[in-house]
Amino acid sequence: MITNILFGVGVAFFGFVLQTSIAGVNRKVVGRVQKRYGPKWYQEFLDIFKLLSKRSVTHGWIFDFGVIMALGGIIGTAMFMPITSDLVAFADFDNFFIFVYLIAVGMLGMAMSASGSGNPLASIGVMRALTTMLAYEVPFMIVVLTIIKLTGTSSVTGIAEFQQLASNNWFMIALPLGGIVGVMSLMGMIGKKPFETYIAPAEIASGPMVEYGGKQLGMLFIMHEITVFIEVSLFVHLFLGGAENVVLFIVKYFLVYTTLNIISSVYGRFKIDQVVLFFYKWPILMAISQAFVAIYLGWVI
Amino acid sequence: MTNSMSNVKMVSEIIENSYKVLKKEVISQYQVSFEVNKDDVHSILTLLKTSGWIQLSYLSAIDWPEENEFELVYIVFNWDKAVHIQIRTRLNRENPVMNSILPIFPGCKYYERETHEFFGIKFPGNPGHEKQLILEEWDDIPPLRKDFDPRAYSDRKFVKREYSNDFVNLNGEKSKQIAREERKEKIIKVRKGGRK
Amino acid sequence: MKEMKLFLGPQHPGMHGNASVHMYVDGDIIKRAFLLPGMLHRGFEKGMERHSWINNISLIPRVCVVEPDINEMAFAMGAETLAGITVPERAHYIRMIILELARLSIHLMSYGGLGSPTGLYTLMYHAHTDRNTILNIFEKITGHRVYHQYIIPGGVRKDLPIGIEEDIHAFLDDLENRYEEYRDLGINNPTVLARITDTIPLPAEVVWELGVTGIGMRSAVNKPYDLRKVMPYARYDKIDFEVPVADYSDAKSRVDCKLQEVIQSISIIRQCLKLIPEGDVRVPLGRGQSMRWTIPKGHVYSVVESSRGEFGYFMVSNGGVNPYRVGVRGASYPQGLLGIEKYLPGTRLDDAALWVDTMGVCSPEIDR
Amino acid sequence: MLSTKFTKLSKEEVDRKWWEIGDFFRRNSLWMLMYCTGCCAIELPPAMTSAYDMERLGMGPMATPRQADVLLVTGYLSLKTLRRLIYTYEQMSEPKYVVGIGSCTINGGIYHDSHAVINQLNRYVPVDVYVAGCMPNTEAVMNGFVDLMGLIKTKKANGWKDYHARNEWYMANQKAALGEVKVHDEFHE
Repeated sequence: MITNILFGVGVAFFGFVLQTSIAGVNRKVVGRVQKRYGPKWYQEFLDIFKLLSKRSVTHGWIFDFGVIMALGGIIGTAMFMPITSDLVAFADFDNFFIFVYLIAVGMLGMAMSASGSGNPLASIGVMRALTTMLAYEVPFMIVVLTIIKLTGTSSVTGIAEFQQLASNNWFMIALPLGGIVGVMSLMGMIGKKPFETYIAPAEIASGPMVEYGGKQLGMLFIMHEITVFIEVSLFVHLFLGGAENVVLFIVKYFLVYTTLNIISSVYGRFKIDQVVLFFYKWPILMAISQAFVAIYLGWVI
Repeated sequence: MTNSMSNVKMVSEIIENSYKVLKKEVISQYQVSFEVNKDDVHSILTLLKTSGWIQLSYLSAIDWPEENEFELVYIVFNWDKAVHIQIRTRLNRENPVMNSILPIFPGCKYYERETHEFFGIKFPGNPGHEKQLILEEWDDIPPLRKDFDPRAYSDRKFVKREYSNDFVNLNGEKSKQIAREERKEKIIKVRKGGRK
Repeated sequence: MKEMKLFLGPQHPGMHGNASVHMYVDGDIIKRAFLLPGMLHRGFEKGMERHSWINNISLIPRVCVVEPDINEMAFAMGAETLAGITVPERAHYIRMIILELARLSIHLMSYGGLGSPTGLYTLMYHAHTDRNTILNIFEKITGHRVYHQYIIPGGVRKDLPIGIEEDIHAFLDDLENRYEEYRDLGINNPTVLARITDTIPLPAEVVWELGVTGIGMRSAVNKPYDLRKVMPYARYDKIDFEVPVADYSDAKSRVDCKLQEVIQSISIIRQCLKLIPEGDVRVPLGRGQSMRWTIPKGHVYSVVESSRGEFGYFMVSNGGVNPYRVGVRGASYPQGLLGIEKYLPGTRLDDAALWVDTMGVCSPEIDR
Repeated sequence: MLSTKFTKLSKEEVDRKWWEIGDFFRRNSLWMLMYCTGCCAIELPPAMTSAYDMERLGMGPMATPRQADVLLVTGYLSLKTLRRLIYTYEQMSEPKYVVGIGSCTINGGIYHDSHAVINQLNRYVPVDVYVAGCMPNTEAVMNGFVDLMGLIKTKKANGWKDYHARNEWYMANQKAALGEVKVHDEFHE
């Protein structure tokens, strides 16, 4: 048990280091899109440690407790994340629904803390974040439930291993419409433009984070990095066939994240009602038709 | 393109036929100014608005303390017949009041408020024109009046930076001023034949 | 539901310059909005009364920070009208080149500024880089990047440097080549289009009421009401150019007009470089006593078409060394103060920054 | 041969070492506040964007004062702005630094005799680095930031400590210039 927990914390730490380095590299990539050099690749680490080295102010205990709850909840979620099919901390508990429920703890912690700051912009940001969540979760869930129906298991490693069998394609290819929906939802999940509405610096001054500074912001940054790690690796496992070894995992992870970043760098951001309309229009239609085609007609490539 | 000089002539006819013009200046082919009585301003502006000068470009005041008067300036513009018209009028400086032209040109709202703030001219009929717009917690006479001295105000309120010496020589070279003074001393010394 | 008060500025990434929009919102919808100006008030009009006509040349560019050259032009034109100076032909063309380069630079800046409220930062990076090239050209011509103090009463300060034509042509060619790319990145981008189409329309009837000029007006009333056409100054009457117009003024058509003006400005600069004659660039003001240069008595209101509309200087001379009174009509005064008060209510919180950007609200010229 | 003996450091020593480590991170990741207080802010977009690319130095714009490390006072400060600037400065989390850009922050510059513009910034908030010029080139602005990094490295950027130590003096100056520091926004509406 102890070894399992230690291993899980190790996974969370691995996720943090991996995502932070890749985010740093991605800042350079986006910099090249914008005709400039971009920062050092380890700039994200410097930023986070700088924030942790600063003094911070508090706005009451809910404000502080929410941040700790968010970080703890996310680390707890990341502990269940498989890296390859063999590298799993809790071998039988890597169920998809565990992630769905546990990740909500972190999100709620952040929402609670942001509302505790008392800044109206933060509450608007939280409201927008929850609305966005409501928008992207529905099509994503439909697609994932289709996958679960097809594979007959809701274990993330089980789904990954199913795709690694010689007779099966990755679900990105097997369910092309569903794959596209997955990419769109992933962009919404990790807050990339055009679905960045709840951060929106020019409108609501970075939304939920508006009152954070110093150590709390640093912890939120760590939380954000681990959240992105969870969401992108879920995508890798569910749609891209998981990974046989760690190197392959890192390569797939890097490709997914960089592609999303490059797409995101040439788009503006939607308004919040446009986000909801967008997700409830094409992605949900595509997801439903994909489910129908795959489950009732059995047409899987 | 219509002949712009004829536009100026047309404007002059419109105004001079019906109102008493104290002074008329044709400044350029696109601009003409009329100085009129205070009571005529509203009806002239209404007349101009109906004859096409529908844009209020500028509204402000000039302070003439020697004559104990404020001069109000209204500038209107017509985009089809390109002539800027200045309508100027004089107010008493002691109790400057001018009825607002808000019903004629709604765009004057903030111009009048600003003029009140900077000159102290009252515009009855413009709600809220007495609130401050640009300045905040101002504690002196309106700043654009001629008898307001910004330097004195600044000296009183804001501390100037004091320089113990006029410059700092970073390179270790002698400055020109010191070199000049040394040269002068040397010349005097030579002139006096080495005596002190 | 209870109204909540939010601030857009003075410290806010969506605000251009140092001004504050106070918004009372209900959910995301703005119920009431006000602009709080005055944070850039420096007492300019008072300061100008305290300096001589020539000293003022160094003061005036600082009225509007992003577009200093129109100030110099308006001031110089007013002083010339009062003093009856005829400017040499070459100076007129140099002035036009400078003014149009400045117009290019501010249009690029404002088009890049569209990136901030819509979140398209790549556009901002590209546009600001091109603007920086213009600033470098300005540095070669005038010696300064931003505040040039180049257009003075009686002409321009000195002649164009040798070989600057190649630099300008190279930049214009580059910009023209990438013009379509710019449109695709910004105004043709589906996500940006979703944000700017039908955003904060400005009806044609109220343009007059507010006194809005410039692109905001032209895109509403569908007529070429541009001071360069209506009452040509410098030598704009000898240049062949069009004024882009539209019949429905939302954020999209305003940005579209701006981009079309970029093309027109490029063509104007090209024509100027072709037509520019040889000769003097300034007439001397008095003999060796320009610091004591006086101007005959008079009131003059001199106007220049800026990127935001009619920009005017009301100048009064009493025959002395100093101007007696200088009043500045900021081009964005109507759309900044009245426009925000009348047109933001009813729109969404997200659109406030778009109004500030597309109408070109420039706070330094409101505050002075 | 190096001694492997463990010598116990005093508490001050430990604090100092931690502080130096923190300084390394702080100087390599300076987040500035996007607050354009005056006209020198027009030289910041070239510095931020591709032409000079401030992000190479680890600098970036931040949306709110809580998140920022550096407050850029870009040019003249009218009284109205000074009120809001003091609010902003006090909201920032420590350690915080102030860069005064332009001559106006040093001695009032071209507006030295204006009725609305203060003359000397460091009487109201502590300033770590000044960049002179009206307006300074982008290179000068960037150089100012590099100077600030050097000052942090040599532990000379202590303005925020000074604001604690001489708080009464700063408060008295603010009061003398402003009358009342509190912002009353209601008067406008």
